[in-house]
Amino acid sequence: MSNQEKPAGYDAAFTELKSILDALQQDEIGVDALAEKVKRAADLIAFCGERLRTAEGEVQKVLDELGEGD
Amino acid sequence: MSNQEKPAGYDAAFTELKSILDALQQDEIGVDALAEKVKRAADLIAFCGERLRTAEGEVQKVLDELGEGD
Amino acid sequence: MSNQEKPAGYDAAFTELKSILDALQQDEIGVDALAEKVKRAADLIAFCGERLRTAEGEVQKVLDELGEGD
Amino acid sequence: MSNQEKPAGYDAAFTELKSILDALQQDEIGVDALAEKVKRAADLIAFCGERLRTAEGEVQKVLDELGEGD
Amino acid sequence: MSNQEKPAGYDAAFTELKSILDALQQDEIGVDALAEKVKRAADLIAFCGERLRTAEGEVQKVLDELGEGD
Amino acid sequence: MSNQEKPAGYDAAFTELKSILDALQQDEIGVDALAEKVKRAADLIAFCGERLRTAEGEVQKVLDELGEGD
Amino acid sequence: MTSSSSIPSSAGNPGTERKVYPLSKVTAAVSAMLKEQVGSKLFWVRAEISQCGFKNGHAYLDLVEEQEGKRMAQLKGTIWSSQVAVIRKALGNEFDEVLKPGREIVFSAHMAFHAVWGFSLNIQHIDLDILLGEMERRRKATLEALSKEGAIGRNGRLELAIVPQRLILIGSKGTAGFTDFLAHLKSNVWGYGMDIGVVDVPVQGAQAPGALVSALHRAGRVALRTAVDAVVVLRGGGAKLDLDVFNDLTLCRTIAAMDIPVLVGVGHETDQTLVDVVAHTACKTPTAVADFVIERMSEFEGAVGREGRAIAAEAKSQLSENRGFIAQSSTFIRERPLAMVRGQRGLLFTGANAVVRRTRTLLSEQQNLMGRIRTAVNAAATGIQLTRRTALEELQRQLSREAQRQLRQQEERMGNLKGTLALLGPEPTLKRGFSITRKQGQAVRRAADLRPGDVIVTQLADGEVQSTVDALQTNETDT
Repeated sequence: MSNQEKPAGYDAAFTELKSILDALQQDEIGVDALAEKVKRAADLIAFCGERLRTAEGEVQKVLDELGEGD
Repeated sequence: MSNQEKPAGYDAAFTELKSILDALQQDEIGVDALAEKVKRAADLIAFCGERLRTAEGEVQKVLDELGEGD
Repeated sequence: MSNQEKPAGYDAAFTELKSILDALQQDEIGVDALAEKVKRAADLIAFCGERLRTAEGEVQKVLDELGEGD
Repeated sequence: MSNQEKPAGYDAAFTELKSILDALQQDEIGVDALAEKVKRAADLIAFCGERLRTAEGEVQKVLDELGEGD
Repeated sequence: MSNQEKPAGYDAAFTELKSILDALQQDEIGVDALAEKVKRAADLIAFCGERLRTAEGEVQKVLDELGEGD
Repeated sequence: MSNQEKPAGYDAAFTELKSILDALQQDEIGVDALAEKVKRAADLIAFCGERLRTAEGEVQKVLDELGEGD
Repeated sequence: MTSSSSIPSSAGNPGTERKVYPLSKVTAAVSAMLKEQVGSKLFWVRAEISQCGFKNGHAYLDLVEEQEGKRMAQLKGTIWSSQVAVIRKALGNEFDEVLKPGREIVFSAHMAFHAVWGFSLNIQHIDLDILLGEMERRRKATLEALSKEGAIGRNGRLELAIVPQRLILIGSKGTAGFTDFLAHLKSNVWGYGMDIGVVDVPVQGAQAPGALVSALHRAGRVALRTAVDAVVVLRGGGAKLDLDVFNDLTLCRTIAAMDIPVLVGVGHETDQTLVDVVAHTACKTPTAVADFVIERMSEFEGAVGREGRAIAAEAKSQLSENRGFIAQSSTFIRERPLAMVRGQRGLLFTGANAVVRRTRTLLSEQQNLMGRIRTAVNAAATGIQLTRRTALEELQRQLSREAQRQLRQQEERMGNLKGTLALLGPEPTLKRGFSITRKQGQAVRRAADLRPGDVIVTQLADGEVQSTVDALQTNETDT
């Protein structure tokens, strides 16, 4: 996996994030890579957050519309 | 089944809707697909609602008929 | 039985109406068929109502004539 | 027996009338046939009434002959 | 016995009347036959009544024809 | 490994440091080399400390940014 | 009487010398002869009266004797007025009936001859008893004969027409009985018409039986040509003597032999005549015969009426039953079909309502279901989002935690390493008093490596001391 690439989607991002975190928890990441990994994780979190917000917005919009249809 | 297609009918729509709901409730749907699925569900619900209204209209016709026949 | 055909007469229509009602009560009809069935029922009810009015009118006419003949 | 024919006589008319009334009583006549049957019954009643009047006239003739013109 | 024929005489007329009454009392005849029988009875009664009041002069005629010398 | 070279990174430095300390603890190093080794170790420690601080700073920055993004 | 007939025959005798007498001589001779031969002697004579007239109280009769219609003798008879009174007294009521044409009488008489009026019988008494006695005797004999012949009851066994309307009336026109009979029939209150043929015959006198028989035969012939219900033989009231006609054997035989019922009305009060015995029906008077006939007709009409009324009643009752049924049918047909239509309308209404209710229920269920699904989708979507957000936040926290932990751990390790290094370096040893001795910068590990005089630098904890080696001493064990 190319860490620097934009993730394919939330799920891919989340999976990557989880693997980063696992690696962190397993102490598999050295200090040299740490900052970079954390950065990547932060990017992924931001990406996921963004995606969540977008999805929420869309869902809310759909639900709002659906609600109006009553 | 192609999600984007107009459903064959209420029953087909209902079945699809139920499978979406199940998937949602089973957490089988990722965030990426969520909005789309919800949108589809909303469309299906709207479709079903429309169908129900049509049926209701027919019922009203029966009632009108009954009213006249008195 | 072809639902869309004009019923042969009151009795046929009433029988069909009853079978629709039975099917409705047996929960044998999906919503897709429901609208159609209800529409058919409405048509049948209208047809039967009309036939009853006609029959009543004719019977009344005959009875009026009979009354005169007494 | 052809319903539309003039009955052969009172007895034939009576029998036919009785069968129509029985059928009516047994609810064997549907709405479709009702007016026609009632018409036939009315005709038969009129016919029988007429025949009875004729017969009563004959009886009266007997009494008249006997000088009992009551 | 042919009902429509003029009765042969008082005896035949009376016998026929009696047989008509018997038939009526046996309830064996419908209204059609009843009317006919009663009509016949009226005719028979009329026949008797008329004949009883008719002086034919036939006997004297024959007497005259035969002459005294015979 | 060239002891005198600047270490490739924290992890390399840490490894060298560890090996120096191991060697020291195994009494494998003579007094003559000792000072040098100790010096090298001290240099490595300094390097690592520096690197840690840098990483810390970077991580904190990333996390701070992430925290703000919430 | 044979002597009187000899006069014309002798007078007509040819070849005799003609002597002519005046008529008076003849009458005088006849008168003298009669007087001499008969005188005033009374004779009993039987004769029939053919003519009877009264003049100045005297009765003048023409007397005849006939046999089988042939006149055998004829004489004048006179009853002088004085004798008329006597006879009238003797006969009483019968007088007028006896002295009339057709009557056979037995009387006592003188023979009388008058020059102008001629021969006559001067009647003194009329003896009815002789006639009646003879009559009775003959009647008995005849009855016996008839009885033997089986004539009695024969005609009576014939069946009389139920309506005896066609009659042959045998009687004497103009007699009271005849007229009464016809008048009675005609004036019947029912208005019955009769078909009567009349045969006019004398019903008294010697020729009466023959005439009656002949009339009956005629009636029989008529009956061959046309229907005849009965023959009526009539005789009005009259003298007992006249009844003898109706005891005539031939007449009775004829009546008995008739194929038509014979009704008789021979007026009499007590005794039956033999005609009454042999006839089908005997009535006392012609009027009674008329009553009999009319009554029979009226009875018949009454019977017809009873039949008719019974027929009418029976028919009425049956018709009334049928009328009732037709009325019921009419009521039924007025009510039932409309009730049926109303019933059907009710059923249709109920059915339609059921369709509506059921459909509404179904639709409402579906709508509720849709609502629930929408809520569930909403909840699930929201839940998913929340879960994801929570997870993400958790990850973020873990990331922060782990990163910092990592850094802290490294720092700690670094610190430890630093400590270890400090312990492992020479300084702690030097501080405890150990020192490092170097010669030309090289640490001296063995004493043997030194030579006295070597300049050595001794490193102490807090500095270095430069010295020169004075002496050496080695430890053997160390090698």
